[in-house]
Formats: sequence, structure tokens, C-alpha cells
Amino acid sequence: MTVSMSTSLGNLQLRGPVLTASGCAAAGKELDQFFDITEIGGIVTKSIMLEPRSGRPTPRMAETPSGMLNSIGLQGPGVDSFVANDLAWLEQRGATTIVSIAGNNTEEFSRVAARVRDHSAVKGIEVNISCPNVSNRGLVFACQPESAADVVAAVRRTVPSSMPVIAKLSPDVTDIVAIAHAVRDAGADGVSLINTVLGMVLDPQTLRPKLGGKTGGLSGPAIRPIAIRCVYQIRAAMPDFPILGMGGIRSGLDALEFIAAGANAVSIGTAIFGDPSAPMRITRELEEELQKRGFSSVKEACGIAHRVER
Amino acid sequence: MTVSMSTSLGNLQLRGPVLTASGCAAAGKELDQFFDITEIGGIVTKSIMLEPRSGRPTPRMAETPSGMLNSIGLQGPGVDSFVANDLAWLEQRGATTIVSIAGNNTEEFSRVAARVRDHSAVKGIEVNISCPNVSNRGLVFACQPESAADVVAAVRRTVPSSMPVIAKLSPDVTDIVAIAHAVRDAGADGVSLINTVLGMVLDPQTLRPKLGGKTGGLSGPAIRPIAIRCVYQIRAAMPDFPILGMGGIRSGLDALEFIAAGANAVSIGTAIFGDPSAPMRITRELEEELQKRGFSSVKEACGIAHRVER
Amino acid sequence: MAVQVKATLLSNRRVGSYHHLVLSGAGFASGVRPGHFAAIAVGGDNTPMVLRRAFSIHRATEMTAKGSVVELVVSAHGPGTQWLVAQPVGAILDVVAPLGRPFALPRDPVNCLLVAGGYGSAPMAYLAEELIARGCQVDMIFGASTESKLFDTLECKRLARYFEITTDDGSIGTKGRVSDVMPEMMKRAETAVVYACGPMPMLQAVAKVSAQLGAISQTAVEESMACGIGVCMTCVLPVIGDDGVTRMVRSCVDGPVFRGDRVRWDAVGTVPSDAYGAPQSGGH
Amino acid sequence: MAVQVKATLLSNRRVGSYHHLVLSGAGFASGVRPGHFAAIAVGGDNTPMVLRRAFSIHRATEMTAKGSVVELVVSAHGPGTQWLVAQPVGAILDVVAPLGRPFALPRDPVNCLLVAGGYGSAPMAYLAEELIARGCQVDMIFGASTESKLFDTLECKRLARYFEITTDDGSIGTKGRVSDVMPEMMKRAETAVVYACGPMPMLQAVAKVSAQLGAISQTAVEESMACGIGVCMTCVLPVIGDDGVTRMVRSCVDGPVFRGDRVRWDAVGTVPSDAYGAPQSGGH
Ligand SMILES: Cc1cc2nc3c(=O)[nH]c(=O)nc-3n(C[C@H](O)[C@H](O)[C@H](O)COP(=O)(O)OP(=O)(O)OC[C@H]3O[C@@H](n4cnc5c(N)ncnc54)[C@H](O)[C@@H]3O)c2cc1C
Ligand SMILES: Cc1cc2nc3c(=O)[nH]c(=O)nc-3n(C[C@H](O)[C@H](O)[C@H](O)COP(=O)(O)OP(=O)(O)OC[C@H]3O[C@@H](n4cnc5c(N)ncnc54)[C@H](O)[C@@H]3O)c2cc1C
Ligand SMILES: Cc1cc2nc3c(=O)[nH]c(=O)nc-3n(C[C@H](O)[C@H](O)[C@H](O)COP(=O)(O)O)c2cc1C
Ligand SMILES: Cc1cc2nc3c(=O)[nH]c(=O)nc-3n(C[C@H](O)[C@H](O)[C@H](O)COP(=O)(O)O)c2cc1C
Ligand code: FES
Ligand code: FES
Repeated sequence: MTVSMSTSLGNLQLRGPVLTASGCAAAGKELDQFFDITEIGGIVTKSIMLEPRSGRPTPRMAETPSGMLNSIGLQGPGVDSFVANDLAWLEQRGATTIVSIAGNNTEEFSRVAARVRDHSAVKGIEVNISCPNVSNRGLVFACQPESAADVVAAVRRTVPSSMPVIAKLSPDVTDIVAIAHAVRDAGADGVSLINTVLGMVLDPQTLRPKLGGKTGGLSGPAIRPIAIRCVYQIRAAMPDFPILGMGGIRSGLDALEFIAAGANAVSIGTAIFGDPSAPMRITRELEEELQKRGFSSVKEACGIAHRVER
Repeated sequence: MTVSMSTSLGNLQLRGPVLTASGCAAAGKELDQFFDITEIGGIVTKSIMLEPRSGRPTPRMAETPSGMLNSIGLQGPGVDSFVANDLAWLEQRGATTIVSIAGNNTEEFSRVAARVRDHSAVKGIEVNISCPNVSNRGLVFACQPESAADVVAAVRRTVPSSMPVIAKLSPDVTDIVAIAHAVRDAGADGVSLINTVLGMVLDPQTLRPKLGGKTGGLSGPAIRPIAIRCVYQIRAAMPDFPILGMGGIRSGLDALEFIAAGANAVSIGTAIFGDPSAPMRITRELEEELQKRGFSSVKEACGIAHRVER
Repeated sequence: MAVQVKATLLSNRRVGSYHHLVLSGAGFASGVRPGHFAAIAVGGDNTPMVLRRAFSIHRATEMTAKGSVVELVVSAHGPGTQWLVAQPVGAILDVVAPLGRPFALPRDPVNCLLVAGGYGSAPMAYLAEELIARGCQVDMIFGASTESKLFDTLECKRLARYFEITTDDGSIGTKGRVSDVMPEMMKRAETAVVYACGPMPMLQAVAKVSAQLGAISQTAVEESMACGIGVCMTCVLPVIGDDGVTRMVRSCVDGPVFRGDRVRWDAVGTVPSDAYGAPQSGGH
Repeated sequence: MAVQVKATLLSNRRVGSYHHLVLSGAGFASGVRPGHFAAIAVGGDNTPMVLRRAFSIHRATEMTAKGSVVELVVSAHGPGTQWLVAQPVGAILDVVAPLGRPFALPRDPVNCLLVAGGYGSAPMAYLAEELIARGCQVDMIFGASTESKLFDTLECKRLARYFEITTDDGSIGTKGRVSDVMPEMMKRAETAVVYACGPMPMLQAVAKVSAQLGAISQTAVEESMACGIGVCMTCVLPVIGDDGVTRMVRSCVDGPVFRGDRVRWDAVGTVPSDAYGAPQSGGH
């Protein structure tokens, strides 16, 4: 029996439930060496800002037990160059593309959204309100319901209602369910869960923060239990709200765990660094895991952890 | 050159900077088989409540990448039995004892504190306002500055001012510095950082939450970067506030990382499960790490990550 | 009292579906009784596995102060046990032993039935010898899903008066479960005490049949353990005390062996509402 | 174009302080030029190490479509490299190669000086052969903290016209740094192009001396890399482009080899305020 791997995030139809995570696949080109990027669910591009941006000082990463910290700081070429080069390439290549956008304020988010909304390659927008690699925690819009809602509402007003807008949330909050409600009420069509967890390591030689940016974002299998908890909490509170799940997925079984907890699709981040074919491999492994358990489709498994008896 | 290993948490003098973490050493007796518990900095006992308590259903633990989840749910014999058996044993044994207390409401915290305050074995009180293994997130008092302050103020009023009161905080908050300020203003003599991070895993067979309590607390090396970040944040914001640091410490170098980030002393939790001699081993390793770097005392290394040039 | 030792792997031999490991170290065989277990750190120096793995002690031999030997039977189940069975002879393992409360031995020479499921037979030969030394009659029933998952049958057959095998697939012995053949065996053998080690559902069935036939049962349970030494409270199950009160007791220090009629088998995995300290209303 | 292959470890030999690894796999030697690197997954199936480790390719030989060989020189630095050098012959390793931009070779037959620090000599024999094949004169300076941290000196001595060694402790060659002996060597050898591979401070000194003496330098930098394939932006350093603008460029795909006069050595580890996209006020 074949398993139907198609899924959807709101009105965004996806041929498969496995996408790349923003910032871990650039704009797909490099990964296309290792597998056909049009065969996975989609590419979520590195968060793009209005202006070119140099990012934070190096070192920008530290490996940690079963994870890593990064403090990239949203380095990127600015949205004009992104549209001219990356989006053009993605369109020509025919990959399902979700553009992740970021901004220093609500207006910047809108302006970036306005630049990409009409591009025919763009199938959805992920609004990164949760990047921890900013100089000021006040810029992590996803830390407060009000600022999260403001940004999402502005993006929602900017793009056509047919364009899915997914808000990417931070786990570094007291009540993630409240944030999810706020962004839904502001017009988000779904949430991405989770961005990295704020962390730090010291250099054993200097005993100073190892990262140039001092703090960084923790990702990888270490944070998977936190991510699963967030997905489960939001799915329990909002039974029909689309969820793109991520955080430490390394295998098809990990992906299944997210889907069972309530994710409609998943993104692969850090695992790509260890295995550039991970999104494709995980797609295949997930199909096997579903098949082994007698599921006929991804959709059938979605949220099954919440059902009382199977 | 020998390194002076003594340290202090407020007015609590400790012969060494390495203690056990609450819930990971019971009341010290079992560990005394593996090393002399009077030789380490101290024993922080399992959080004790007013009444006997059965805890949560099993399974109560799941191993995760470089960590584990637990959902013990504060099982314990109640404070009367604790005083009669555990404190009596600790006193007779001569171990430096910090009693961790918990309660379902402010009054219960006070009543538990009142039962242990006059016991001569008790050198300090750790107020566990951050256990994630409760049926209601509202019971994680450390999630809100007000409820955190209420509990701490009540305990502070109950015990003599000479008795150090340390508030144990949760990392699962938007702004841990605000919580630390709140408990300091309420009379805490210091903070313990961090309790476990709320997490979940599903059972790969049943695709339902693996733990009886569904969610659990994530501990172990996986969370160390989060803990270091919290210690660093609080030390940066409150240069002289005593910090007992914990979260994934497995070696003397890990302990040094906490001390450099600003901890005055550290607690060893999950590492004990993998190595019951861990607190003693880590004490020795820490001494070596300090010596290698030319420190003459623990105190000299404390907070060094914040100093501009060494 | 348990000790923590660096033990050397003297031998690692595949036996059916299992691996038989022989470890040599200082002091860790001293005081070992049948039913004790050992906890081993897995994964080596740089591992994501933070917890020890527990194994029944198959045999323990104290030789010199420095040279005692402990034998285990390991089923390669997940990453930790897979790592363990892949260790070469000469590997150094961090072992804590002996742990737990062993099987209680009868004061009088009575008829004993030893029931094992899968690797649950690991401690049985050792137990049988102790019982025989006390003048007991020893009979045995070993069950498994299939023939390769039986361990030590030759040795045990030699020690037992009556010896039976059941397998789920009928590949050897009677097709079925150990509890299916217990009643007849117990009648024939006039069993007074049943000793059992194996999966929880088997233990529950064994305890039930034993009680029905008026025998005492001693069951060695297998609960997930984080510490194995009594400090963490993960390994609890509801057990009725001498005072009739059900408590959530630690299987690592108060067990793993419990009297079968004292374990609230139906309630394992829950906290019965009449348990000591159970949530009264609204829960914890 | 890089490929990801399961390679077999054909040989693992200790050489001084290093290990010389020979790997066999499909297609990963094709297109390799001196200066390319390989990225290897470390730690095996169940490991806490989530990132690959990068190594300069020492030699690459394409044989059949299935049987190409890549050689590396590994210094056991931390847990990842310690695991790697402990792998037995026959081990299967997950390798991505070739990665990065190799050394640019001169069009004309000029005098080239190859400067290496520690395992930075790994690609030098290979590079020397390519240069010699183009009619270049090749001279070399190898430096290390101590004698055992020199690699491939015999082979390279054979290839070089002038060959010098420096060590920090004076255990062999001149006591001192490569940059100490460079000026004299470059004058004697009339060096036009300097190729360098080694630690960052050495590269900075090499670039400086080269510039002072009017030579072009090609430096292979070593920045921490999370992905090695250009998708993560961890491995950046400030490099001046043809347009005179400083950009934070990825050393894994735009490097690891850069012209020494283009790297803003003093600013490595920072984002210079005149860099493209640098924070204007208040910062990011
Ligand atoms: C008292 C006792 C005696 C045991 N005796 C034996 C024996 O003689 N031979 C043998 O092969 N096995 C025995 N086991 C089971 C053995 O401990 C598990 O198979 C082993 O822990 C699995 O580890 P893993 O890494 O392979 O599997 P994983 O499933 O990856 O383990 C993940 C976590 O769950 C725990 N866990 C998984 N399965 C079990 C289980 N069945 N029981 C307890 N904890 C588990 C592990 O300890 C670990 O912490 C015994 C268990 C207990 C508690
Ligand atoms: C382009 C390039 C070529 C290299 N060539 C060689 C070579 O030929 N031979 C050799 O022995 N080593 C080489 N290195 C260095 C090698 O990659 C590191 O020594 C190795 O990654 C250390 O891993 P570890 O687990 O042993 O150490 P750890 O310090 O535990 O590593 C932790 C993390 O930091 C990174 N890291 C640590 N040290 C370095 C370093 N010096 N450079 C880059 N990343 C580092 C690791 O990749 C890992 O992600 C090269 C590095 C680069 C970038
Ligand atoms: C190097 C790196 C860069 C990242 N950049 C971004 C980014 O630009 N935008 C964003 O929304 N998330 C970014 N993330 C977060 C990931 O998209 C993902 O949410 C997180 O890493 C958890 O997933 P993982 O554990 O699979 O990596 C980045 C993560 C890493 C490791
Ligand atoms: C099994 C277990 C039980 C715990 N019980 C308590 C407790 O009763 N009270 C408390 O304050 N913290 C408790 N904790 C949290 C630890 O004290 C510690 O804060 C946390 O585990 C992080 O440290 P670690 O990574 O070294 O374990 C418990 C942790 C574990 C793993
Ligand atoms: S396993 Fe920790 S108390 Fe039993
Ligand atoms: S290492 Fe990822 S971009 Fe260079």
C-alpha cells in the first residue's frame, strides 16, 4: 500500500510533508547538488530583510551536546538581490518556495512582504518574529503577544489573502499558546514551531562567551522534546490551526513524532549540516514509518497523539 | 599551589562549590555508598511538601538526546516523615544540608518552611517554585513575577533572617531577569538556576505521550547552553546576587563554565544517574581545571566571563 | 552495599538471541544474591545516552579482592544494549553492583517453581542452586516468543526436577504462555513458592495463577530506571505494604523482587486513588 | 560539484602527531584540485556530535567510477577527530567532497613559495606537483610547534628547490616562525606567488610578508564551519571584493582559499563597520 504523502498548511498544498528550515538551506541551490529539491515538500528560504545585512561577528557557532548554537544574525543580501537571484533561480528550478521574512520593525516586515508577494515562485510567507540573534531581546517580536500580532497583522494586510502567512514562534516564552492565539487573531494562517532556544556557551580557554554574538540559538536533537511539547500544546489548544513543526528532526521517526503531536508538515534544519541529503532521506524514512504502522496518508497520522484511543 | 574551594551563597558558607541537585540525590543516604557526602559542598534534598505525595503515574522518564525527561511529580513522604528520618540522618551524618521545599500554595510553602527552619541540620532553604511536573501550569509559581514573589516573601517571613532562602527559577519564561528581580525584592538571598525545561516525547510504538504525566522536565547536557545563558543573564543584571547554577553539568570543566558565567556554586543532577560518584568526581576535576588556569580560589573565577579583560 | 567499579570485559559470546557477558572487577560480586542486578554506563566517553542500563546478574563469583566476576545476559534491544553487546573483549565498563533486593529464599525446604520469560531466565540457574542447597525441590518453566529467545535451558534442565518450555510460536516446547502450563505443573510438583522473572504481563499472570493455587510468588519486576540506586523516584509501582497500605515504591531499592500478591498489577502505570499520598481532588 | 558518499577506510596510519587516512569511495575524487576539502560525519550512528568535520584533501586519485581514493591528514584535536583517528580499517565513513575553492594556479611558470603550518602541509605536495607540471619553480617553508607536528617533509623536500623548516621549540630546523624565514627565502627564490595553509595568525603573517615583498599570496583559511556547503553562514570572514567593498563571505564556498591581500586579517572575528550590510547605528 502506498502512503499519500501530500499535506497542506492552510490553503498551501504541499507534495510532501518535509521542508527545509529557514537558515539551514539558504535558497536551496547548494542542496540541489545532493538531491532534487523539487522532490521534497518545499524550501523555506533563509530569512530575508529589506536591506543587505552583514550579520554578527564570528565565531558564529558552537557544537553542544546533541545540538549547536548559532549566532548568524540574519546575514543576507537584502530583498532586492534575493528576488533577482534566489527567487529567480527557485522559480526556474520549479521548487515549492516559502519565503521567510524578517525586519527590524513592523514596517520593514511589510515592505519585505510587499517585495515578494507578487512573485510567482512564492507559495507562502513565513514571518520570522522569533530570531534570537538580535542585539535587543525587544526585537524578538514573538516574545510578546502584542508585538507578535502587530507584525503578523501588518504582513497580512500587505499580502493577498490567498497567500498563506505562517508566523514562526519562539519557545522562549512563558505561554506559547497565548502567542499562537495572538498571531491567529492577527490573521496568521498557521505557525512554525519552533525557532531556536536562547543559549550560551563559554570558550574553555578564554572562559568568555564563545560566540561573537555572546548568546546564540540552540538547535538540533537536544531541543526536540521542547519542540514536541510546543507542537502538542498548540495542537491541543487549537485543533485546526496549521502547524509547521521543527526542532531537532534527524530521522523519519522524529518527523513522525512531530506529525503525531500535531504538525501538518515539518522542517529540517540542523540535520542538514550533518547530512545534506537529510530532507530527502527523512521523506523516505517517514513514508516507511507511516507504512509500517498502516497509515494510508500523512493526514491520517496528523495529531494522532491527541486521540483518545487509536 | 592549592586552590581554595570554599565558596558562599549569601551568608551560607560552603566547604566546596559542588552540591547535589534537588530530586537527584534523595536525601544523600544512597550516595553515601559511593563517596563521603560530607566532603562535597552540600546536599540539596528532594523537594519536600507538607503532606505525603504519590507523584505522577509511570512511565516517569524517557531518555532523550544528551538528556532525559522526568515526570516524577514531587513524590515524597511529607515533611513530618522527612524531618524524622531524612533530616535526622543528615544531621547525624554531618552533611551540609539545604532543604528544598515545595507547596501547592503560598501557605503550604510557609508551613513546610516552618517545620524545617529550626532544625539544626538545615543550613539553607531552596524554594522550588519551578517544578514543571504539576497538573496546572499555574502552579509553576516561577512563571510570573507576582506569584514567585508571593511564595518567596511568605517563606522569608517564616524563617529567621539568618537562614538563607534561595529561589529556584524556571527557564520557561519570557524574561528570567524580571523573575529574579521579583524574588530578590521579595527577600530571596539568591537564586538556583535552572530547573528543568518543559518537554515531551511520544512513544514510537503508540505515538502517544511516553510519560504518564504527558509532559516532563528536560535535564542533562542538552540544556546546559540554556542554563549557562540564564546564569550569565542574571549575573550581568545583578552583579552581587548569589547564584546556585545547574543544568547538564557532567564534568569539572562544565562546572567551571557555570562559575565563570557567574554561579557561586553548582548543583549536579542528572549526571548522578549516569555516575553516582559524580559530585565528588566533579569537585576534584573542578579543582584541577582551576589549578591549570592559575586560579587560587573558586571565588576568583566566579563571574570571570563578564570581566572585560582577564 | 553497591560499589562502582571499572570492570574488564573478559568474554562476550552470542547465545541464541542474547549475548553472555563476563566481567571482571573489584568487589562487585561480593554479597551478590540471585535477583540482584547491575547497572552499566553505556555509549563510551562521548555519548548522548545519559543513563545506565540495568541487567539481572546471571552469576557472580568472588575470587580474590581484586578479581571477582559478574556475568550478565544482554538482549540487544535499543542503542544502549546494542553498544554494550558490540564491546570487544578487554573493554573497560563502568558497573554499579549489586543493586536491588534479591529473591527471598524460603527458610524450609519446600517445592519451588522457577518461571522465566525470555532473558528472565538469566538469574534462574543461580537461584536454583541456592534453593537446592537449602534442600528445596526445584522445577522450572521457561517461556519465550521463539526458541532463540530462551537462555540457559541446558544448564537449567540439569538442575530442575520438572522442566517445561513454552514458546509463542511453538518452535520448541508447548505453544503458548508459561501461565498456560503453570497450573498443571504446580499441581504435579506441589509447588509452595513460585519465583518469576520476565516481562510485566507475564509476572502478572504468574502472580495470579500462583495465588489461585495457593502458592507464594516472588516476582522480579522490570520498570524503567533512571538511577537504579534509589535517588530519583522514576521506577515506582503500586505495592501493598505489610500495613495494607498501597505505596508507590521504588523497584530499584525496594525491589526488583516483590511478593506477587503485593503488587497492584492492574494499577501498574497509574497511581491508584487509594495509594499513600495520592491526589485527593484536582490532582497534583 | 560535491558528492556525498559512503567511503571505506582503506588505511589509517599514524605519522608523527597526525593520522594519515586513505578513503575509497565513488566519485568523490573527481574534480579535486589542491586546496579542496572534505567534510566527514563523525561519531557514528548514535552520537551527540551533529556537525561534520572539515579536512584538506591531501591527495585524490580517480581510478574507476567506483574506486576513487581520497587521502587526508588528521590531527586528533577534540572528540570528533579523536573518534575519526580511532576508526579501524574497513570502517564506513560518510564523506562530502570535494568542497570549497581550490588554490588558483598561475597561468605562467613563476616562482612559487609554499608555506605550511602544522597539518597545513597536507595539500602541499599535491599542489607542488601541479605547479611543477606547469613549469613553476617550487620552494617551501614548513613550520610547526615541534618536529612531530610536521607532515610530509620527506616527500616535499624531494619536490622543492629550496626547503626550510621552522619549529617553535627548535626541535628541528630554525627556531621560530615561518614568517621569520620568509623574507630571506623569498629574496633568494625570487618568489612571485606564495601559497599558504595553516593557522590564521600564520596566514596573516604570511600575507603581510608576501605583500611587503611584492608577491601575491593565496591563503587557505580555517574558520569554524557548521555545514561546509554554503547554506548556513557560520564560516564568514571579511574579504575585500574586486569592487573594493568588504563583504562577510563564506569560507566554505567562496574559500577556503582567498588572496591574502583581500582578507581583512585584523578584522577577522569582527564585522568591520565599512562591511557591506554592517550595522549602521545601534547594531542588529
Ligand atoms: C531490574 C532490571 C533487570 C533487567 N535485566 C535485564 C537482563 O538481564 N537482560 C537484558 O537484556 N535486559 C534486562 N533489563 C532490561 C534492560 O535494562 C533494557 O533492555 C535496557 O535498558 C534497554 O536499553 P537500550 O538503550 O537498549 O534501549 P532504549 O529503549 O533506547 O532505552 C532507553 C531508556 O529506556 C530504558 N529502558 C528501555 N527498555 C527498558 C526495559 N525493558 N526495562 C527497563 N528500562 C528500559 C533504558 O534503560 C534507557 O534509559 C533489565 C531491566 C531492569 C529494570
Ligand atoms: C577548510 C578546513 C580544512 C581543515 N583541514 C584540516 C586538516 O587537513 N587536518 C586537520 O587535522 N584538521 C583540519 N581542519 C580542522 C578540523 O576541521 C578541526 O580540527 C576539527 O573540526 C575539530 O573537530 P573536533 O571534534 O576534534 O574538535 P572540537 O573542538 O570538539 O570541535 C567542535 C566544533 O568546532 C569545530 N572546530 C574545532 N576546531 C576547528 C578548527 N580548527 N577549524 C574548523 N572548525 C573547528 C568542529 O568542526 C566542531 O564543529 C580543517 C578545518 C577547515 C575549516
Ligand atoms: C545556522 C542556523 C540559522 C538559522 N537561521 C534562521 C533564519 O534565518 N530564520 C529562521 O526563521 N530560523 C532560522 N534558524 C532556525 C531554524 O529554522 C529552526 O527553527 C531551528 O534551528 C530548529 O530546527 P532544527 O533543530 O532542525 O535546526 C536557523 C537555525 C540555524 C541552526
Ligand atoms: C528525576 C529528577 C527529579 C527532580 N526533582 C526535582 C525536585 O524535586 N525539586 C527541584 O527543585 N528540582 C528537581 N529536579 C531538577 C534538578 O534539580 C535540576 O534543576 C535539573 O535537573 C537540571 O540539572 P541537571 O541537568 O544537572 O539534572 C529534578 C530533576 C530530575 C532529573
Ligand atoms: S531508578 Fe531511581 S529511584 Fe529507582
Ligand atoms: S559552513 Fe555553512 S556556509 Fe560555510
